[in-house]
Parts: sequence; structure tokens; C-alpha cells
Amino acid sequence: MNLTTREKFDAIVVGAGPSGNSAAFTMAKAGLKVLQIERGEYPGSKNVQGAILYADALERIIPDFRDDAPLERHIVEQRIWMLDDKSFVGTHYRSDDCDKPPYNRYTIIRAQFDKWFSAKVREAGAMLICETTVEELLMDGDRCIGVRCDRKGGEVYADVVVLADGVNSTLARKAGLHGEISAKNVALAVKEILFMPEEVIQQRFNVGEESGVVIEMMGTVTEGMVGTGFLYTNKESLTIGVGCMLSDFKSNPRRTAPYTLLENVKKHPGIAPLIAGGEMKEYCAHLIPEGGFHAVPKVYGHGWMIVGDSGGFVNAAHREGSNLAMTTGRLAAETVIAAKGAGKPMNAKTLAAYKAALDDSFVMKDLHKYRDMPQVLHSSPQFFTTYPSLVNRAAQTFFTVDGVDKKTKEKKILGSFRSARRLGGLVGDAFRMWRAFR
Amino acid sequence: MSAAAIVNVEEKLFQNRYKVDHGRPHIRIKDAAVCANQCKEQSCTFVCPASCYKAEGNRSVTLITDGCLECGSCRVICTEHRNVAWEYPRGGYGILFKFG
Amino acid sequence: MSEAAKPAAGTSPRPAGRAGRNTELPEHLKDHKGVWVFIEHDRGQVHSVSWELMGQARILADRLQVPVSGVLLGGPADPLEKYAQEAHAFGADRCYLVRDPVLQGYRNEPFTKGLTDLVNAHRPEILLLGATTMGRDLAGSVATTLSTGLTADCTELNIDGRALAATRPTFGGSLLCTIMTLAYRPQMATVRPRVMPMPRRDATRTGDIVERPLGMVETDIVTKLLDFIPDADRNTVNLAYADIIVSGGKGLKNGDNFRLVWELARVLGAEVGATRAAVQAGWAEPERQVGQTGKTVRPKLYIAAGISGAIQHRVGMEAADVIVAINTDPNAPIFDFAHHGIVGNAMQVLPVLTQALRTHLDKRIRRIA
Amino acid sequence: MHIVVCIKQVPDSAQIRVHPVTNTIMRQGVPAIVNPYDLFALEEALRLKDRFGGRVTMLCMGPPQAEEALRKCVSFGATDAILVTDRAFAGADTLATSYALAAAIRKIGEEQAVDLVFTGKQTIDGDTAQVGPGIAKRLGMNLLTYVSRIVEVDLDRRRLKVERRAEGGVQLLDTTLPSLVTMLEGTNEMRFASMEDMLRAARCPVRRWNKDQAGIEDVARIGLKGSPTVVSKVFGPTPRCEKADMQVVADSSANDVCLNLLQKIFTQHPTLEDEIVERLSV
Repeated sequence: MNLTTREKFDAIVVGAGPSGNSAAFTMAKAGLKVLQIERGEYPGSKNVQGAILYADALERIIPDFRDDAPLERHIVEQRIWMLDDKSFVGTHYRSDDCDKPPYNRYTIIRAQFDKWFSAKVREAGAMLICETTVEELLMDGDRCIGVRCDRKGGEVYADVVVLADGVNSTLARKAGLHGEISAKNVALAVKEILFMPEEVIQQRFNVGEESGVVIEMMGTVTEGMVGTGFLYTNKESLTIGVGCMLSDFKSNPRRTAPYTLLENVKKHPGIAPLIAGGEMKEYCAHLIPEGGFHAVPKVYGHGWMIVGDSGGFVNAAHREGSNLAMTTGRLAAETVIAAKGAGKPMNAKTLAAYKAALDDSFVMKDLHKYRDMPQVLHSSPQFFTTYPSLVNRAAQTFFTVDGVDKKTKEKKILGSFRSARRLGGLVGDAFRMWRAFR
Repeated sequence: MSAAAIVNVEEKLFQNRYKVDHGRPHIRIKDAAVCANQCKEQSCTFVCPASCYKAEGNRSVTLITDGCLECGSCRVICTEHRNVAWEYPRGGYGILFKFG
Repeated sequence: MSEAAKPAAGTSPRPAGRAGRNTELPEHLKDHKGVWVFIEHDRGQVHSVSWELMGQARILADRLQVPVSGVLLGGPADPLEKYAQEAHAFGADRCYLVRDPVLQGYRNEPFTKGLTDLVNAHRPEILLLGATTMGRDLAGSVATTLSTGLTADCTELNIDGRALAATRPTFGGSLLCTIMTLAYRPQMATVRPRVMPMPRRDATRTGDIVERPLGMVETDIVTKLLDFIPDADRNTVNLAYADIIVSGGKGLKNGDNFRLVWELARVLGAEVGATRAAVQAGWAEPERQVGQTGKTVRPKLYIAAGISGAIQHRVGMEAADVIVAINTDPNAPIFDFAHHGIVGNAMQVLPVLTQALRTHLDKRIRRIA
Repeated sequence: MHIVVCIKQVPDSAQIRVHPVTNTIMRQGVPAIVNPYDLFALEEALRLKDRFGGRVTMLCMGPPQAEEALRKCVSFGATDAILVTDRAFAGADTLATSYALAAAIRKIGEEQAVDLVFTGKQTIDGDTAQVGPGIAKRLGMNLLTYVSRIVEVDLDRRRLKVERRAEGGVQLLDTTLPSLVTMLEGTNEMRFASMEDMLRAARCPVRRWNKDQAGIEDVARIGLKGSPTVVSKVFGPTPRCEKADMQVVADSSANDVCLNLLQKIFTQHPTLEDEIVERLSV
């Protein structure tokens, strides 16, 4: 590729996950000349997620996505479990409203979903090349003028480069746009997909052919590390996984490997019967941004913008990631379209509109609301060990009928809480939780 | 918690679809001496979800990148020594998730 | 294998008759009789797969009450009569011979014409060839010329009604499928070497020989065979075609112990293989890696020294006829699928095994010499 | 020089699993890929194009989604791609497939004469290795299967010299163009495409031919009707894993254990011992 015929695009999008596809789709739809570069064999072959799709974010991009998108099950029941070694206390929310279209949340399988979304992006007119890894941004001073790929003649140029390259955010890091991510700001999650006949899933979770259940769990199964487990129902498979703060994995005295933790979750008496007989067909691992508001870097500059996980846009408290990714992708695209329309240069001043749009959308508002959550959870592992055990034992005391009078039982339960955390601890914990959720 | 039975991660990794870039490992340990002499915890040997880092008898750490899930944990947790040269594999190589 | 082979769930056989496909044998093909075996020979030796097929053909022919015939094509330097006698000893009732200078050394064009003419003249119902590079090359063009069905790489043959039911691996061996050629004749099949048992040789058996001219001259044939370079003279590593392989794994602890693997291999005239870990450690070249991300091998004898037998290695070598495993850990996974296991330190066992083998073979060679 | 490379889009059979209990085939998550053997053929064709110039035309018979496989081959450097796709081809076995591909190659030859046709050794789903020979027979081309090396190409004298793998060695064959070559695996390594080719492939339209455009005359010889072979059943192999018969060195001397092992192997497999002895005494 000699310099005279150097390839120039209105925009280059690096990565074909939810944020990259949303950005590329929106810009291509508006007639921009877009090049999308994906390092996987096809869009989806490098992407991992627990995998829940939030309909509202996608509706604003492809309103009729339900017609042909590969969706596994719409979620009708949400379960939150607190696990002890041998038991769990669970709260279940199930509503008939969730079983009426248009459904709000779906479980998806990312390899198929991203491939579908990418086909839409190509239909919209964007050009996609796969199996190509972008090695670094081409910078002219502090202005980004294009990217260099790992292929001969791999320099491609554009007015703006949208970085949707995932949680490791390699390109921005290499260009010095932000520092290395900290182990405190990411969780390492591992998961497996277990295949079993649909009827078995429907019987075990009491759901119909299209409806599904989601279980989030926390407790002693994460060995005191700050983290949660999850079990999602797909059409003919279950996803079982567990993730903990990477810093906790590193400093865990028992030096437990993630796959050992996952086996322990799978063996838990509350989980084992649900996944019995499943045929494991894939084992994945991924980092998830957990730093929240304070971990979001500078997300725009002269000729570049950052969207999705690459910018740490994940609301860990509510386990929401894909909707933030799609929304940030769309907002970045709309900023570029507006600037292109007004003939403005893609400098920092113009692209600041992207940050403004983020600030007044739910994205930054939610992240700001939970800005202290990571710090609170970090400093109080008791929410993941002591309280789950206390609650389980309290339930056992409360529900075992053994002739002991209820007053004594009550005193025993309260006593167990007090002895575990003493009054000051209990009040402190309550206050800290209240402030983190305020 | 039940005694942590030794979990055979090889059985799990066998299920994955992987395209090895022979002769071009995408991650390298910059200086093996640093692992052997200066790093006490060698946490990469148990945090890596694909168990690519193995603690050998003589305190050295060996790295085989086949089966790597490209999560980036090893780079992030090597905070004190920054001893991991971490890159994505060449386009189309490495892990190829069938489901993800 | 037909593209629309929608795998049937479980083992329920799907009715063979399907819309748009003729499955009844037309009248004019009903007179095809007899089971033929193409006898493959090269540089003075008959390939053992031909005799294995002769044994199998005998079983099929007895079930159908028809004769077994061998087919021999060759040049003036090939002792075809000797091979025909061997064929009778292994069960053939008759041998068809086509001798012509242009058939000296295998070339597709003359061999295809010779075999096709024979089939059209004597109309067999089943034609079996070895699934060697020669057999598959020839079978492909003969089947196309005769416009008949050919099932390749079969691992099992039997008779279903009066038709040949050929079973073969598909999707890389993870599945098996049974294929039939109902409305066409002859029913052709190639069979992998060392899959069918070698039949008993009965020197007293005799049979007749039918000779037939080829009707082709060298100038008709475009492709010339200039030379033949035996593998022994080439130093390339061809693990995939090796009969005996000695492999080493991480259990050998370091590079120099790998020398022990080479010494045993030299005595056996075997190729040297290695596990991924051994190759990564630099003890062997990447071309020697056996397993999921390396080569898949089907040797007669596979000796695994210091190999645990992880699934990634197993899928590359479990098809070997005889697997010998040497490992210090009694419950290493390799002992679950090896035929012979030695629990012991490979560094200690390998030299002893090499020596034991050398003395055993010297005794045998002295007895012959 | 005009080379046609035939490829097939196949399921990645390494990922297919048979459910241990129900013995059903689990095809979920088995992506479609370019048949790996065909890539060795494509690389060899591209090397000839690099040396002699000319065109490399990709040809594939399959369902509409096979276009992805063709587009990927163009990204390696092929000039253009033709997908022969028609409901009438469904269910074709190797005989019907070779008939259709031969017709399409004849049609391509009308645009520009074809010097060489490349196919892979076999497919990983069918494993039959019959389509190459079938096409060569129908087009009257010289057939060179299991080629391990292209030794020499002489365009002026229209001659081609190759090394072909045979049992126990390699044949050196000399023939004329046009020829059909099936490449052995491991003979070369697929190149890493340039950015220019990647961008060209993303833009390049894949031509689609139905049965008429592909020059099919006799409809009875394609698809199911043209397929002599019938698949009567598909099933999972019965796994064989009985425990090895074990000997422990600790309690008896290594020598006894080894002698015992040799004795056992050679009695069970006499031919094996003969071959080793023969190879050593030669």
C-alpha cells in the first residue's frame, strides 16, 4: 500500500463487540465511509460475556431486532442466592409481566449474536475485515490519524478512530492515552457452557420453551473474595460461572485457581442438581471492568474516542455491561455524524460533545451513583463471607422446629449477628451499604 | 469447602477451539531471572485461568501460551515487576470461542 | 459422502429410499456377479492390504454364493503369476491378469483403462481396493468412468440383503456412517490397511488365471514416471506414514534424556515423536509433535515414554494398533487406553528395553542368516 | 497462467462431539470453515501466480453461506470467486459433485483457458478423496493426486513436473498442462494475507451461478438423483478403553519386565516382529 493510494475512511472502528457494532452500524446507516477491523476469525469468536442482552439499548439502534436476532430465552425469573457451604437463602422475583412481549431481557450466546449484529452492520454499508489485529494507533503529535494492523501494508487512515477493543484497552494504553488497568478495577470471571436437552431445562427451572431464569449468587463459595457466581439458562444449554476481583484472586492465601473455584461452585448442593448431566462444550475466561465511575479514563481526544469495556463502561452493581456498551457506541457515532454534518474537524473540542452526551445519559448517572461501591466492597469482605453464613444459619435456626421456644431462637440469631460483627460493625456496615447505594 | 480436589484444566481446555500460531507465542516472560529470584508469590501460576504459567521445581516459571484465553490477567497482576510482554495473537490465531 | 447426510439421531437407521433417488437395481445390472480385489504391488512386493481384502472378499462372497477374483495389472518386470498364486492361497478362485510395458510402475491413465475394461468385460458386483495413495487415486477415476458408487476408507464391510453395506468414519472419525450403492454396479469400496484381519494362507488352494491385453501404447499416455525416491533416502520426518513411533514427553525431565528415545527408535527402525510440552521445551522439532495441535498418527506400534496421556495427546495417537506406555505414575490417564503399561522411570526402562530388544533381534537375525 | 482452485465449506469436524449417553451428534457451536486440505492447494496456486502472474479463480459448490469461505480465499490473494449454488445440487455425493464442478470449470474455461486445477486431498467431513479424480476424468485432464511438491512448470512447452507421494516413497512424474493436482497436507504453509488483499476481498463481489449458468446439461446427474451412494445410518463409535495390562518395575528387575513385554507383543503380533527384523537385516 504505497502512500499515494493510502486508504482513507471517515471512521475506523476497532473491534466487533456490542459497542463496536453499535458505533459502526449507526455511522454506516448515516452514510459514513466506515471500516471495522475485528481480530477474531468472525465477529464473536473473541468475545465473552455472562451473556444477558438488555433490549432497550438495542431497540434504539435496531428497533426490529427481535425479528431475526439469535436470542436464547427471555428472562421471566431473577433469583438472588446467598450461599453457605451446604445451603443457600434465596429471593426469587418472577412476574407474569416479564412473560409478555416485548420482552425486556434475554440470555444470548455471544458468538452467534455478534455474528448476527455484524451482518446488520455490513448490510448498513460498513466494510468489515476479520482476522486482523490492530497493533497500534498512528499518532501525529496528540492527533490520531489512523491505525497500523499486523499485516503487510497495514496502515489505514481515518478522520476518527473509535476504540472498541475491549477491557484490556491495549491501543489506548500503548498510545499513552491512559495507564495500565489496576487489578482492583477488574474482576476475573470464568464460565462453562453445559448442553442438555431443552425439556430438562424447562422441567428443572419450571419455564416454557422460550422463557428463562437467571441466578446471581454470592457467599462462601468465593472463599471470602469479593465476587459473585451466576447461572443462566440458554435455549438448550446452561451457563455456569464465577468471577472475583482480580486483586482478590492474587492475594487469596489459599492460592485457589479460577477453575478450581468454578468446580467448587458446580459441586455446591444448591447448584449441582440444576446442572447435572450437562455436557461441557466450552470453558471461557474474561476480565470485567468493576472500577466504575472513578476508573473511567478520558474517553475522547483529537481523532479518537473510546467506547464499551475499553472505557470501563460497566455498571457492576447491577451487572449491566452490554447495554452500556451499545449506548456508548451509539452516542459516539451520533457525535461523529453530527460533527461530519456540520463540517467540524474531529478534534477534542468537537468530540467533547460525546462526553456531554454520556454525562446526561443513564451511563454516567448510574456509574456516578455507585461510584463508591467498589471501594466499599473492597474494604468489607464480610459481605461475602460472614453475612451469607449468618443469614443461612439464622434461616436454619428459624426454620428448624426442635421444641426450642421462638424467643430463645430469636436471641440466638441476634446474638450470632452481634458476636460476629458486634453492634458497631453492624451499624457501620449498614451505613456504608446505604451510602454506596445512595 | 470440600478439599480442593486437583481440577484438571486440560480436560476443560480440550473442549475449546484453538488455532496455534506455531513458533510465535503472543505472550513472553521478559526476564526469567526476575520470576525466579525476585518474585515471591508467583501468583500467575495459580491466577491464570488456562494455567499457562507453571512453577518448575527450581523456582523458575515456564510459560506455554497454547490454550491461552487472552483475558490479560497475567499482565495486570504482574504489577510489581511488569515482567509480562503481553500482546494479542496474530489476526485469526489463538482462542476461537464457539459460544463465548 | 453425500452432502445431505443429515446425521440421523442415535442409531435408528433411516429408510434408504428417499424422494428423487432411484434405489431399485435395474434389470440390466442384475447379472453383475462376483467379488473382486485389486491386488496392489510395487517394486516386487504386494501391499499387505490386498491380502487383508482377499480374506474379507472371501467372507462376503461366501455370503453371496459367488466367486472371489483378484485383479493384477503390471509390466514385464512384475512376477504377476507368483502374485496370482499368492492370491489363490489367500482365497481367490480366479485372477485376471493384464500385462503391458506401459503398466510398469503405477500411473493413473493406463491402470484406469485396464481396470475399467476388465470390469466392463466380466461385470463383478463388488470391487474392493486398498485405501492407499494408489488405491484411492485409481478408485476415484474408475468409479467416475463407470458412473458408479464408491465408498472410501471403510472400516467394516458386510452384506445387507444382496447389497454391500460399507461402514466408514466421517467428520474426522468422530462419527461412523454406513453407505450403500443400491442402484449401480459394481459397488466399489476402498479399505484402510491394517483394519481387516490377515486371512490364513493355504498353499494347497488353486485357481485359474484369465489374461487380457491392455490395448494401449506408450505414446497414448501423456504422464511419464521418471523416477521413484524411497522414503529411506529422504531425511524428511514423515510421522503420518511411520509404522513404528517412539514418543517422549515431559516425564523425561530434560533434553539429553530424549537421546534414550532416539536410541530405542534406531533399534526399531522407528520414527521419533514428541508431546507438545516436549516440543515447547525444545527437545524435539515441531514436525514431531503428536496430538490435537500436531500430527495424527496410526502406527502399528506406539511407545510412549514419560507421557501422561492428556486428552490433547491421546486424540493424535489412540488409533495405533499397539500402544506401550512407560510412566512413573500408576494412574496416569495413558494407562486407561494403552495396551501394555510399564509403571517405572522411563530413563531407567528405555535403555533396558533397547538392550533387550537388540539381543532379541540379534538372536532372530542370527537364526535366519 | 489461469488456475482454478476448488474448495468446500465444511463444519469444523474437530469440534463435533457425540453425546456419551444419548449417542446423538452435538452440532451446536460447530462453525463452518474452509476445508483445511484445500488451503494447501490454494497456497500452492498462489505461489505459482506470484511466479508466473495470471489469475486464480476460486470455485465452490455449496449453500449460499459458503460465500464466506470464498471471500476468505480471495483475501489470501485469489483474483475472484464463483459460488455454484442451486437447490438442485442438494444431496450430491462425490460423483454428482464432480459432475457439477467439471461443468462449471468448462464454463470458466470459456472465459479464459484453464491451465491447472487444484483441489485439496480430501474434505474433513467426507474424507473420500474422489472429487479431484472425478473432475479430472470428466475434463480429460491429467490427474496427479497426493502431490507433495511442484518441481517445475514450463508454460512455453506446457509441461509440469511434480513429486507424488506413493507407498514407501515419492514418484517423480512429468506431464502436460492442463492437469488437475490434489495437494498433500503439510506441503506448505498458508500465507498471512496483505492488508490490500483483505480490503479487496471485503469489497469484491462473489459471482453466483445456478445450475444453468454453471453449464449443467443433464439435470439427472446432479444432486440426489445423480448420487449412487445412499447413507443408510450415522452413529457414534463405541469408545474402547479397557485398562492396559500393567507391569511394575519396582518389584521385579526392569529387564524381566521388558523381556516379558517384548514376548507378549511379538506373540500377539508376529508380523510386526518379522517386519522389524527384515528392516534391520536389509
